[in-house]
Amino acid sequence: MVDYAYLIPLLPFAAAILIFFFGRWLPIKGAALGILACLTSFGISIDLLMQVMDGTLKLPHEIHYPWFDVGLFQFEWGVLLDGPSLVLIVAVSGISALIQIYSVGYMHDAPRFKRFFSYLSLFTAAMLALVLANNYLQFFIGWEIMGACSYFLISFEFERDAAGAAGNKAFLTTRLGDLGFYAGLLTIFFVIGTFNFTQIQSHLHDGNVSTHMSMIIALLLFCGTVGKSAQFPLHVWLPDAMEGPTPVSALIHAATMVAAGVFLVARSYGFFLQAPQALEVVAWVGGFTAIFAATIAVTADDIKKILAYSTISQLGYMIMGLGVGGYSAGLFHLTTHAAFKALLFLGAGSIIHSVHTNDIWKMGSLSKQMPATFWTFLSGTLALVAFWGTSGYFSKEMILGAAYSSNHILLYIIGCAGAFLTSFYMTRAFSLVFLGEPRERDRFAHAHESPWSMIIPLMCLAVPALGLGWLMHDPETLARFFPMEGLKEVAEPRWVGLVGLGSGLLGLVVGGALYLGSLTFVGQLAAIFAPINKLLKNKYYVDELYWAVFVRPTGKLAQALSWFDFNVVDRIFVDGFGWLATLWSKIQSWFDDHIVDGLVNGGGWSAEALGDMARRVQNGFVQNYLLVITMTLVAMLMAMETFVGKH
Amino acid sequence: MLELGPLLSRAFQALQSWVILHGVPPLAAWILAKAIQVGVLVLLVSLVPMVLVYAERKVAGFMQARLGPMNVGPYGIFQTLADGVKLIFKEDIIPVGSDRLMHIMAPMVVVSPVFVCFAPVPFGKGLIPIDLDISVLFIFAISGISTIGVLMAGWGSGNKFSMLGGLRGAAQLVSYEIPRVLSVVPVLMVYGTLSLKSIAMGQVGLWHGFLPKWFIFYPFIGQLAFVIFLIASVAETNRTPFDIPEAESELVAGFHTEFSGLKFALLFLAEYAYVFLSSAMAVALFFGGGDGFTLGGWIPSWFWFLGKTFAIVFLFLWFRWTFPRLRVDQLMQFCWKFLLPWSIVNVGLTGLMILLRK
Amino acid sequence: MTLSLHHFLMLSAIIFGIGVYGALTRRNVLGILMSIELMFNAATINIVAFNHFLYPDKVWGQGVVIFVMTLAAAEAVVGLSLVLAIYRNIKSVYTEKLNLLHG
Amino acid sequence: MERTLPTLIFACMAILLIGLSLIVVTARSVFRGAVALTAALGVVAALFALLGADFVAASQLLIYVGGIMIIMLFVIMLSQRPLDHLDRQTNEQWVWGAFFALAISCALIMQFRAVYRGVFVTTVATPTTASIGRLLLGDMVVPFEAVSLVLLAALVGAVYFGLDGKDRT
Repeated sequence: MVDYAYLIPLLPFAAAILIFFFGRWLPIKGAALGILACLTSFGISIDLLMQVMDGTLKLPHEIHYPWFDVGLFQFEWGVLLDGPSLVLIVAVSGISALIQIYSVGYMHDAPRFKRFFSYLSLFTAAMLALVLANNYLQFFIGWEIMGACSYFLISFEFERDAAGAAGNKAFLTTRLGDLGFYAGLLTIFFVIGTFNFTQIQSHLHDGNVSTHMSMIIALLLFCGTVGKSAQFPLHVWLPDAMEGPTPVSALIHAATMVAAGVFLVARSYGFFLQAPQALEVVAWVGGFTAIFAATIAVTADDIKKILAYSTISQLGYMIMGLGVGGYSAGLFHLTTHAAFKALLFLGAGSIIHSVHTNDIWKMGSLSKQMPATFWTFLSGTLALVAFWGTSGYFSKEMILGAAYSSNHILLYIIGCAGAFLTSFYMTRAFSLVFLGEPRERDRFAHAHESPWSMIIPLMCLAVPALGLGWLMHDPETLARFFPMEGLKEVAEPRWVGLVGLGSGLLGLVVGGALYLGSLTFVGQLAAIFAPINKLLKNKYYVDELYWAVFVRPTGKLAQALSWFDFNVVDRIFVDGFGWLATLWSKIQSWFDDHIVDGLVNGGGWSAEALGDMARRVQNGFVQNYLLVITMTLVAMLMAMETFVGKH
Repeated sequence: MLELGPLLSRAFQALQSWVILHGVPPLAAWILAKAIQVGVLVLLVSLVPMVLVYAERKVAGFMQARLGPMNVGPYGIFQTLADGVKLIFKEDIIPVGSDRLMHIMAPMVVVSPVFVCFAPVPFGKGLIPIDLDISVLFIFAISGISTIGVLMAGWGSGNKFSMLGGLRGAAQLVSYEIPRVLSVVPVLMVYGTLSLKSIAMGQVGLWHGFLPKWFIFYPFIGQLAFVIFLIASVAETNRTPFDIPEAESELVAGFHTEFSGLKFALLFLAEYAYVFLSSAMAVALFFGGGDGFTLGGWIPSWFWFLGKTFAIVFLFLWFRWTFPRLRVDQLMQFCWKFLLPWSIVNVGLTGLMILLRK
Repeated sequence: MTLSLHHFLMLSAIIFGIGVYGALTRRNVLGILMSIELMFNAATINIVAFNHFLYPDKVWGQGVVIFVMTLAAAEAVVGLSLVLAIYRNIKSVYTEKLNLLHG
Repeated sequence: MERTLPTLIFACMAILLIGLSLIVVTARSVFRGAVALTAALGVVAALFALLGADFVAASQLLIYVGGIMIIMLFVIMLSQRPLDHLDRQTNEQWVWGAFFALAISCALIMQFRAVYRGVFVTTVATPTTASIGRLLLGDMVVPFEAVSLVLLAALVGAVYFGLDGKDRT
């Protein structure tokens, strides 16, 4: 069965193509095909997992096929099946299948239905290809297809300007990170000469790569992660990306695409291990992002924005976990987060579907109307706030433990504070949405439970959200799935985890006390802390800062250049020469009229020459440009003849 | 016993050794030998059209229930000769405002490729001027040059009707070239060679004791290929029903309006020589070349070849006096929407057949 | 005197130079296209000559020439249809009329 | 004879080719230039035949003379006006152009003379069609397909540009 592992990304890919071209004639406009493909991939993945579990398949397992040759370099494509990729393909294909089932209900009367499913399938295929890639080139291809798909999907409802703008923003922001990633790839190829993970790993192991080079490569690759996983300076796109349909948010911006960035760090961990400074950078960026995004989420009013900021924050946790040496902790949290964040987003989608608003202040007391959504959302929330026994509890505790045991006390404190904030804002959102009094009677009266096709995925996701931690939390399983040589994980004191849990519970209590009680008190509190509130509401003014620092100056620069072009180049060079020419001819004509007739020809000639010179600055005459090219060619040939030609 | 091939080659060798014996340097002897070959070929290609013109007028006459030329010689057989003499002595007019060089060169460019094209045609056993490995491709390639001549004639006449005729003619020739080449591809696939001689050799023999192994008798593909080849060849030679470029009633005779005298004669000669060439190619490709099935031993192969060729020439003449002229858009649509798809289908079918027979 | 590789290469160099001259100096767009065809052919002479003299038992060079021809055909077709489109718009095929992009 | 004849043929063809190429780039009438180019391409085909590349020679004739040049002449006939051949056909930079073209030629010739002088071949040319076919559909099949795609794209593009503005929808 493992020889068919390449089918895992291929099936959704084929489904995407088929749906795009022939979706009109397929059952449920092609959605059935996409779901079937994903389920098959999921089945294969589960089968592989079972084989690994009963020991018939040894990890890591690599399959490669020749792809193309450039000179002496052979490129190949292939499948690298190891612990992280196995866990991720199970998660991605499973979650994607559930989300597609959910979307059938959610999107049933949306325009461009079939295209939506085609994009979803293509996206899943790209993510699976990325996860299974055995080299950076294939990884990069999957990465970029995902970027393009996220653009399509975020701006799926492109009739609204906001959606289009959000798509652009997501695409351009992640592109900024991709630039670093790309430079990193080039550096890797330049230094090591291969893209294959295993070979790179062995080169690193043999010490063929200097520490400085490792650091450069690691930091460049981390740029990609920062873009894709929405870490601090480039996090701005993710909240805006909530303009896409909710299943899209669940698929791309919670469970899979942002995970690609974390996965990149995991795949390149060899480089990071060789360069502790780079690892330090990673840890601090992650930690800062975790607390930074959590504070913003506290004041957000849009349920999807809250979840988006919580995603950024949780990604920050993972990055921090990887940065402090908790390789397995980070990947574990990645897995659990994929499950419960998809659940939360789908739950939010169900709520939005029912009450037709995103604003949590317009909801309230929905537990009565939507019991199934309520219970599943509750389980997702508990997992997110790391309530004891849920999957989030184990993974977050491991990250905090790793931070503590690697002597990053400050990061540990930040993590605990983040846990407190997470509980707080989730309790706030949960209370305002499901509990308390209905604030808008009309909406409340019209709220209804979602159709079965949406409820069933929620229930399916609630199971791993609650129970996944029990399956995987013991160290042997983790070491089996997330092995990393040269990294020792120290057991931390018991109280470390308890403090984390405690701060989470404290958040729950505080949040509950505030938002289940009188909301007027909350209002007063907000009035007291008005400046902070305003700062948070405006997301620390990062967008405005970017606007002022990058976008505006670029525009200004363009304006200045165009002004220069119009006024200086045109006026001084072209018009100026023209004016000079005119002046000169005027003098000449005066000369001619009054003194000598014979000089007129000379004057005319000079005027022509001057005009000609002016024109030559930018003459739009193709063959002239060609002439310059030819001159260069001649120069190069001459140089060759002089320096190389002497055989 | 009447085979010309061995006879000629023996005579030729005798001549060559005699010449070398008398102290002529080998290079000169070689050039002389080639010159004799070329001379024979040119003579043949120049004479055949005269016969064809006579045949055409006779056929036309019979089809229209009249006698055709009767006065010059017995049954008018010297009519073409007389016409030729008349054309030679006619005034050679070069219109004012034309591109003189192009005008003069056009008939030469049209006519000279024909002579070259006959070089690899196997007229019979041992009667092949040059046995090229790529003779089919060679003939198609060289005959394409004539199109340039048509354009030159259209441009060089300085006359808008000629120009339109030239444009139409070139468009038609280029378009029909494609199905023509593609229709031959099945033959090449079946026999696995580009040499006309080898193709003709491959068709010797009988199926089930009575049916000659000619390509035309391959079920479906043979007939389809031949029909497409024939239609495209008729179009390539600008004959009715595809004579749009020289339609007298529409374009005052198209690109050769302004040509007179010997130049007109050359254009005319080219047309008939191409008819003959196409027929000869059809014989070599589809009708077994010089193969005379059961009667092969009695009648020499060159006679078979010429006989079959003239039978196909008769088809050309028959077409001309039977079908009305097509409109220019019908002409193009027929080529691109009927002939081309079917010739491609034919190639596919042939591939299938070869696969199945393996 | 026997033919050597450099004879062919020198001939192709001359033809290439003529092509360059044409591309640089013809006013007519069609003239430029024709000069480009000349340069293509100079290159193909080179390739076939190298094939013949250096690797007489292989045909890779000839295969490449087939590609060059095909691409030349594609280039000519697109170029010529562009010329026609230009001619329809500005009624001229002279390059100095095609300077809509000048400063 | 076997050694001098090819040299003789090559000399004739070289002179012819250079002369025709010069006509191509200097003729006042573009039509004449195109006809000269056609002839030059024919001579190149003959050179290919001399080099033992029979299939390529025939293809050269079929594609260039039978296809490209006819379209070229077509466009010339459609786009030239009656008195165009009286216009100047070279632009003002012809001196510089000539200088640099000459420079390129000289540089290349010097290089070729230095490196490839005296490379001879003795093998007899054999038919190449079958081996080219095997090459194109074997080792070169990917570029072959790619080129066919390029051709398709060129075709579509040409049709699009050929349409009148009002037909483009």
